[in-house]
Amino acid sequence: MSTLEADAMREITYCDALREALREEMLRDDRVFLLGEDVGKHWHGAFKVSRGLAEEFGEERVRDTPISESAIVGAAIGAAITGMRPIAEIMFGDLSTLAMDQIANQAAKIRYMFGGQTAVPMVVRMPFGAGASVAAHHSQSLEAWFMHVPGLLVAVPSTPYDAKGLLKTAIRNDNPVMFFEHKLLYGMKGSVPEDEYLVPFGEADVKRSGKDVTIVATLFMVHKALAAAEALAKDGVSVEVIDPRTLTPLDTETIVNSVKKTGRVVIVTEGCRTAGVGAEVAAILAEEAIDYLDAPIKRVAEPDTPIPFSPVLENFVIPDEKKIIKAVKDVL
Amino acid sequence: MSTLEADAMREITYCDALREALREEMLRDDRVFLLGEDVGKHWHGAFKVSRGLAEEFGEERVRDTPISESAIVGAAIGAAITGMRPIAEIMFGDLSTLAMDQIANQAAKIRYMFGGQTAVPMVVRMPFGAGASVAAHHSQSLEAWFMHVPGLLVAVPSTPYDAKGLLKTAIRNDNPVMFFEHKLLYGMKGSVPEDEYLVPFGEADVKRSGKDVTIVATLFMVHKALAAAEALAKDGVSVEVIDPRTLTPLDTETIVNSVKKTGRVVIVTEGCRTAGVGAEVAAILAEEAIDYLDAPIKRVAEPDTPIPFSPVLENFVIPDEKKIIKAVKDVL
Amino acid sequence: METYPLLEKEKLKELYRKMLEIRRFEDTVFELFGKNLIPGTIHLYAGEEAVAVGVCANLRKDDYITSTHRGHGHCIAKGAQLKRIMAEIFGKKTGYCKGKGGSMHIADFSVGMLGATAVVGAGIPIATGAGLSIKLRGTDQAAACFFGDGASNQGTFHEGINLAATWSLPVIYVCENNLYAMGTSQSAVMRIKDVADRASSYGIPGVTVDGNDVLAVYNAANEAIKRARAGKGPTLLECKTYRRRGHSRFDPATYRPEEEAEAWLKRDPLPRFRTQLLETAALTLEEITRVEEAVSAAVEAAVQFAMESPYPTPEEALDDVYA
Amino acid sequence: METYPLLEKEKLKELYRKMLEIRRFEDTVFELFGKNLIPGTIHLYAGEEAVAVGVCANLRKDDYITSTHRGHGHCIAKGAQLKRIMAEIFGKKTGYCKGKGGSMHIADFSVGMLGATAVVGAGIPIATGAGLSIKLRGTDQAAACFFGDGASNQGTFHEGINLAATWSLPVIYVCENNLYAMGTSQSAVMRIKDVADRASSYGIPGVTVDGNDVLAVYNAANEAIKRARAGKGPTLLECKTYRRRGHSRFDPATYRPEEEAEAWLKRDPLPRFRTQLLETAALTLEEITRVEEAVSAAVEAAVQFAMESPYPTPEEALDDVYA
Ligand SMILES: Cc1ncc(C[n+]2csc(CCOP(=O)(O)OP(=O)(O)O)c2C)c(N)n1
Ligand SMILES: Cc1ncc(C[n+]2csc(CCOP(=O)(O)OP(=O)(O)O)c2C)c(N)n1
Ligand SMILES: [Mg+2]
Ligand SMILES: [Mg+2]
Repeated sequence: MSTLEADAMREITYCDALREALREEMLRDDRVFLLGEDVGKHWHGAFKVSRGLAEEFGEERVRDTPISESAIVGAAIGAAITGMRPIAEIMFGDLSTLAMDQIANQAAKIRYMFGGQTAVPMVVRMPFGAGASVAAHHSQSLEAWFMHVPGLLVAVPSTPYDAKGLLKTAIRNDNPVMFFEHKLLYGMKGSVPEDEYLVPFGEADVKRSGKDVTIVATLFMVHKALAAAEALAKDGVSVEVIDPRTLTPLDTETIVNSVKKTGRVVIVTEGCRTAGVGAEVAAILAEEAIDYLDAPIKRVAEPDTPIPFSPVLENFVIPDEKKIIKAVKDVL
Repeated sequence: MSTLEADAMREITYCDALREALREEMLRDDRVFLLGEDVGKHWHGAFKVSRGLAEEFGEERVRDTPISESAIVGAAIGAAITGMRPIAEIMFGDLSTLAMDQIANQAAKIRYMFGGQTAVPMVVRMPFGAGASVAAHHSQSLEAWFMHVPGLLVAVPSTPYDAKGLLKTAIRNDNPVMFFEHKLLYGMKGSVPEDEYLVPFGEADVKRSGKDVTIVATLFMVHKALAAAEALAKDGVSVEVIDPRTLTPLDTETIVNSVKKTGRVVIVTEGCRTAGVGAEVAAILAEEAIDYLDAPIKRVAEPDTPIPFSPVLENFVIPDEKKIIKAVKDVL
Repeated sequence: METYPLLEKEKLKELYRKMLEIRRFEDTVFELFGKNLIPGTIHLYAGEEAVAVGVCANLRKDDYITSTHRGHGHCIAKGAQLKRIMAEIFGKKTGYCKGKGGSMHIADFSVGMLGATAVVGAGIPIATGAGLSIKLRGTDQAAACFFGDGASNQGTFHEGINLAATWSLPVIYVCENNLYAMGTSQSAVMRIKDVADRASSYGIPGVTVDGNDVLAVYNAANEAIKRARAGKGPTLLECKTYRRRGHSRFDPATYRPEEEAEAWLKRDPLPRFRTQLLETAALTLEEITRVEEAVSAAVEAAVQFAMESPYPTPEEALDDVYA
Repeated sequence: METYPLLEKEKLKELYRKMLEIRRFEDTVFELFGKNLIPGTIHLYAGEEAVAVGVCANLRKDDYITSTHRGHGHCIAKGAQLKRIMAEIFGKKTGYCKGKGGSMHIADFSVGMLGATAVVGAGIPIATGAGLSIKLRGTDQAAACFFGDGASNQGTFHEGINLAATWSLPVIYVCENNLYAMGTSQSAVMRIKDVADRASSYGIPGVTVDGNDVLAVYNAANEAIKRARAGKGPTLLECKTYRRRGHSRFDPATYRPEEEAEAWLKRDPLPRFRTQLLETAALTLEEITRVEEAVSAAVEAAVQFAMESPYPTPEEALDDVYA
């Protein structure tokens, strides 16, 4: 079931949805615990995702750490390979750079290097994305890096529904999952069922059906793509919006089939353009669907600059409805 | 002038060519100095690139460091923004993960964040690549990550000629340059002029001209591509081999023009396939040359696994002549 | 009251003026932020003025500093212009970084302020590098590196200071220990009381001072910088201090026990130094008042400058990526 | 000779046997490597046997260790099988990691050997995590984390140990100080003599022992592990030792001053312990000889097993990426 069909349900925020996932899984499985900077009772995480959890589960299971990103991820790994199921929070995704060895060389490779003797069931939650005027060190989108690391899974929820369902799946998964949250989505409301559900990895969600152009979009860009699609519909252009929901595994089939149907594709992601997520999607299509493409592939992404502070500048670099509409018109 | 035309010159190894570049630039400019683990007189770098330099320039300018990758890069940055031109060596490129914050958040962004007040003229030299049976932590190729970071330049020399010319250019460049050396190339000999020369950034080298298929290849893969081209020539297939030499800036024009001519392209790189260098090249072609493509784009890369230790396994994952030939035949 | 080396009157006045500039500047930023005139987030230096001012008063213009997310005070203390700092915080084109950096990323290379990083601890090895550069160029400059108690748990602290110690670089590492990293108290994330004790891991001196006493800071920094310039290597200088407000934006800082906060806030470095100046007759009330008036005017002028300055044009976002 | 708690005869024999197993194993690997039978590179533990054996003799099978690029000795000391270690080093399918890991990445989860990392210092926070897991699960297990003097300059050392100290985790951090990191002597990269002194940065005990004296190591580790199991938190245990050969492969280690090398090589932990056993009449010559014969046979059997084992099939490279 897609988020957009779920109109009848209660509406909660992305932030609340994530918290529900954490809480339910902590109730369900004693091995699940949280660690990170200020995730506990004094702050509840920079975006308040863990509000109430330290109070409910105690400080043993909701652990404030020193500002030590390498040790946070390393400790999660050590716990994961000895029977626990840690969920580490890195306060801003940009700071994953400080833990890249632990993420990319240790968590991702331990199972393989050791011939399958162990697994590393852990989740690293990280807020990413631009748009909050917090400049170059707090605004990046680095999904592409993690897609380039075999052994990691990468989840990119765009709605409260997906956020909850994917996070629960991530926690139950036996591999290290890089879980990307977009900082502008935390406050966004959406329908989320009361009953338990999971969103499987590797299943894209068609957030809007259409027949003229396919847009592949992730995270906050899904909403901008939907707005663009709505506007384009008024001009008689029928846009299909596909949200991969996980980048590893990537539901290539749904994307390729959509493009086979529409013959045209625009890929909309944050993160700078070069060697970003859009490059991989474009490459797959160039390999698998080139005969169906009636126009060049278009990528809409951030230009190759750091994210600037001033809203005037920042708005210029973040993809928006207008840029998406222009790209769609370019491929029509 | 391309390496391959330089037959009349003296032959030296890639390692010696790099050393000559370091030495010449250190002689030329007092501000240039080296730092890194065991780059000095006791070891001369893991691959002996700095042999003789500590002896010639002294330990002040060829500095052994503790095993502290973050501090090595951070110190290089601090020196660069206060008037020096440091060359940092990270003993194995896989360990750049330990310095990713300093590289991607500091070196790359300092100029931009500070509104152009300063520049960060430094080089980070790193050996990358598989094939030496040194397993998952000493065999990666992570070029794609650095391409995805605006503010960095990325050089990928495949021959002694290019190695020397690009390194000299890198040292004189005012931006942070990530300089990738392939560990299997150090011992490879090639023609290098006695006279000073530079290889400009952003100019691909056509390592072999052809008309039926374009191969874009980097680093060690250039040589495998050339061998494949040679073999294919015997079957009457004319292959053009393009070596971008720098990935940032990328000479899109030469690649696109070649593909416009041949209509077919195979991209051959190390590094795992997903979201790798090949993805960006494919995406550019899907955007700019789709109407000229007579066949799907093909990427030949490492599969999405860490690099295994046992030679049997490692040979299976590294792209080789056979896989390249197969890919070329697939697009014919 | 301890005794300190006698400072000239002009120097004392300068210390007071700088501290006050920071205080007024920060109070103004807080207000303007509340009025939605400042985008993003802010981390104010109010309460910690004695640290930056006490340290930087020992530095020459050609000496260096590196700074943090809580950096306005460092900029002011090192001699950057209030108006261009304020303009940057507003995201204006006339700001030090043309609006690209904002509150967390101000730099003024013309006064040796090498910039603020918003990655906690990331400035530490960079300061080490500035020290290395000084050593290689053979000048008698020095560098001061500011960071928090929280930052002292980062790997970069360990690597950066060890490297400077190994090479005897002219850097002083100034830990602004305000007892908290966001909502996390120091005691929850390390088993030691004084961060300065970590100096022994690197074989360098570690000194802890009252960071709310500008003369104590001045004095300790003076020693450390003398050592640095003399080629004797780095010092770890810990200054115990306290934020007057929350960590950022609207953080009410309820995690700080009331008695603790009360006790610390009473030790506000500004009135304390003011009283001291008057009691020791170093400055007259009139002189002090004149400083206060001048500072108010300067901060007001800075706000006006920032308000009236243009925003950058959107396309400028594409500039300054490469040299 | 110092006095140590009286160990049972069987325990003493076990210590000697394990040390000898490591020595013979490593000497054999060296030879085989020279004959091009082993791919890649090797970092031998010969000379440092007393450390791994002295520490691991205090550990139960369900306790954990983490290891390094110089890890064969750790594996053997923790109870992994010689033949499967050797097979891994050969890149064979019967190796612990099915040939995927090789010399630098051996693990045997069945005996609590959580694996070797080739990234210097990367195992330190992972050991912290194993300690955290023990604490959360409420068992009385302990974890030992091996790393070198060079590794103690990595940020992970600082972050990983500080975290364990903060949470009082049952981990002992064993610094195998062999005075060099590749060609770099300790004195060239830190200003302190004893790495154990860094413990004070974390408010935990730091102990330095003669790492070539297996009973000294045993004893110090015993204390530390008792503390750990009792919930009193981590210890930093530094064992001074020396490699018998170069860092890796064909490194002739000419950077080590001759007198230094000579003095240290004379203090070889193996003959030293053997003499001690005989002099104190703990074991008879005959008993010792029997151990020596058994070890030789075991190492030979390991080589034979490795030689006769099949390589993995190429396609197996694609397995084990995800669980
Ligand atoms: C490496 C890193 N981790 C986390 C953060 C988020 N963060 C910003 S400020 C801060 C607290 C810093 O504490 P401290 O170093 O004591 O400085 P203070 O804010 O108290 O001046 C944190 C955790 C960050 N910016 N960088
Ligand atoms: C993070 C990192 N930096 C550099 C290297 C290259 N390297 C491998 S072993 C080694 C020396 C390690 O020294 P030490 O920690 O003292 O251990 P030892 O080899 O002496 O046992 C170095 C620099 C590495 N593997 N990892
Ligand atoms: Mg603080
Ligand atoms: Mg060592």
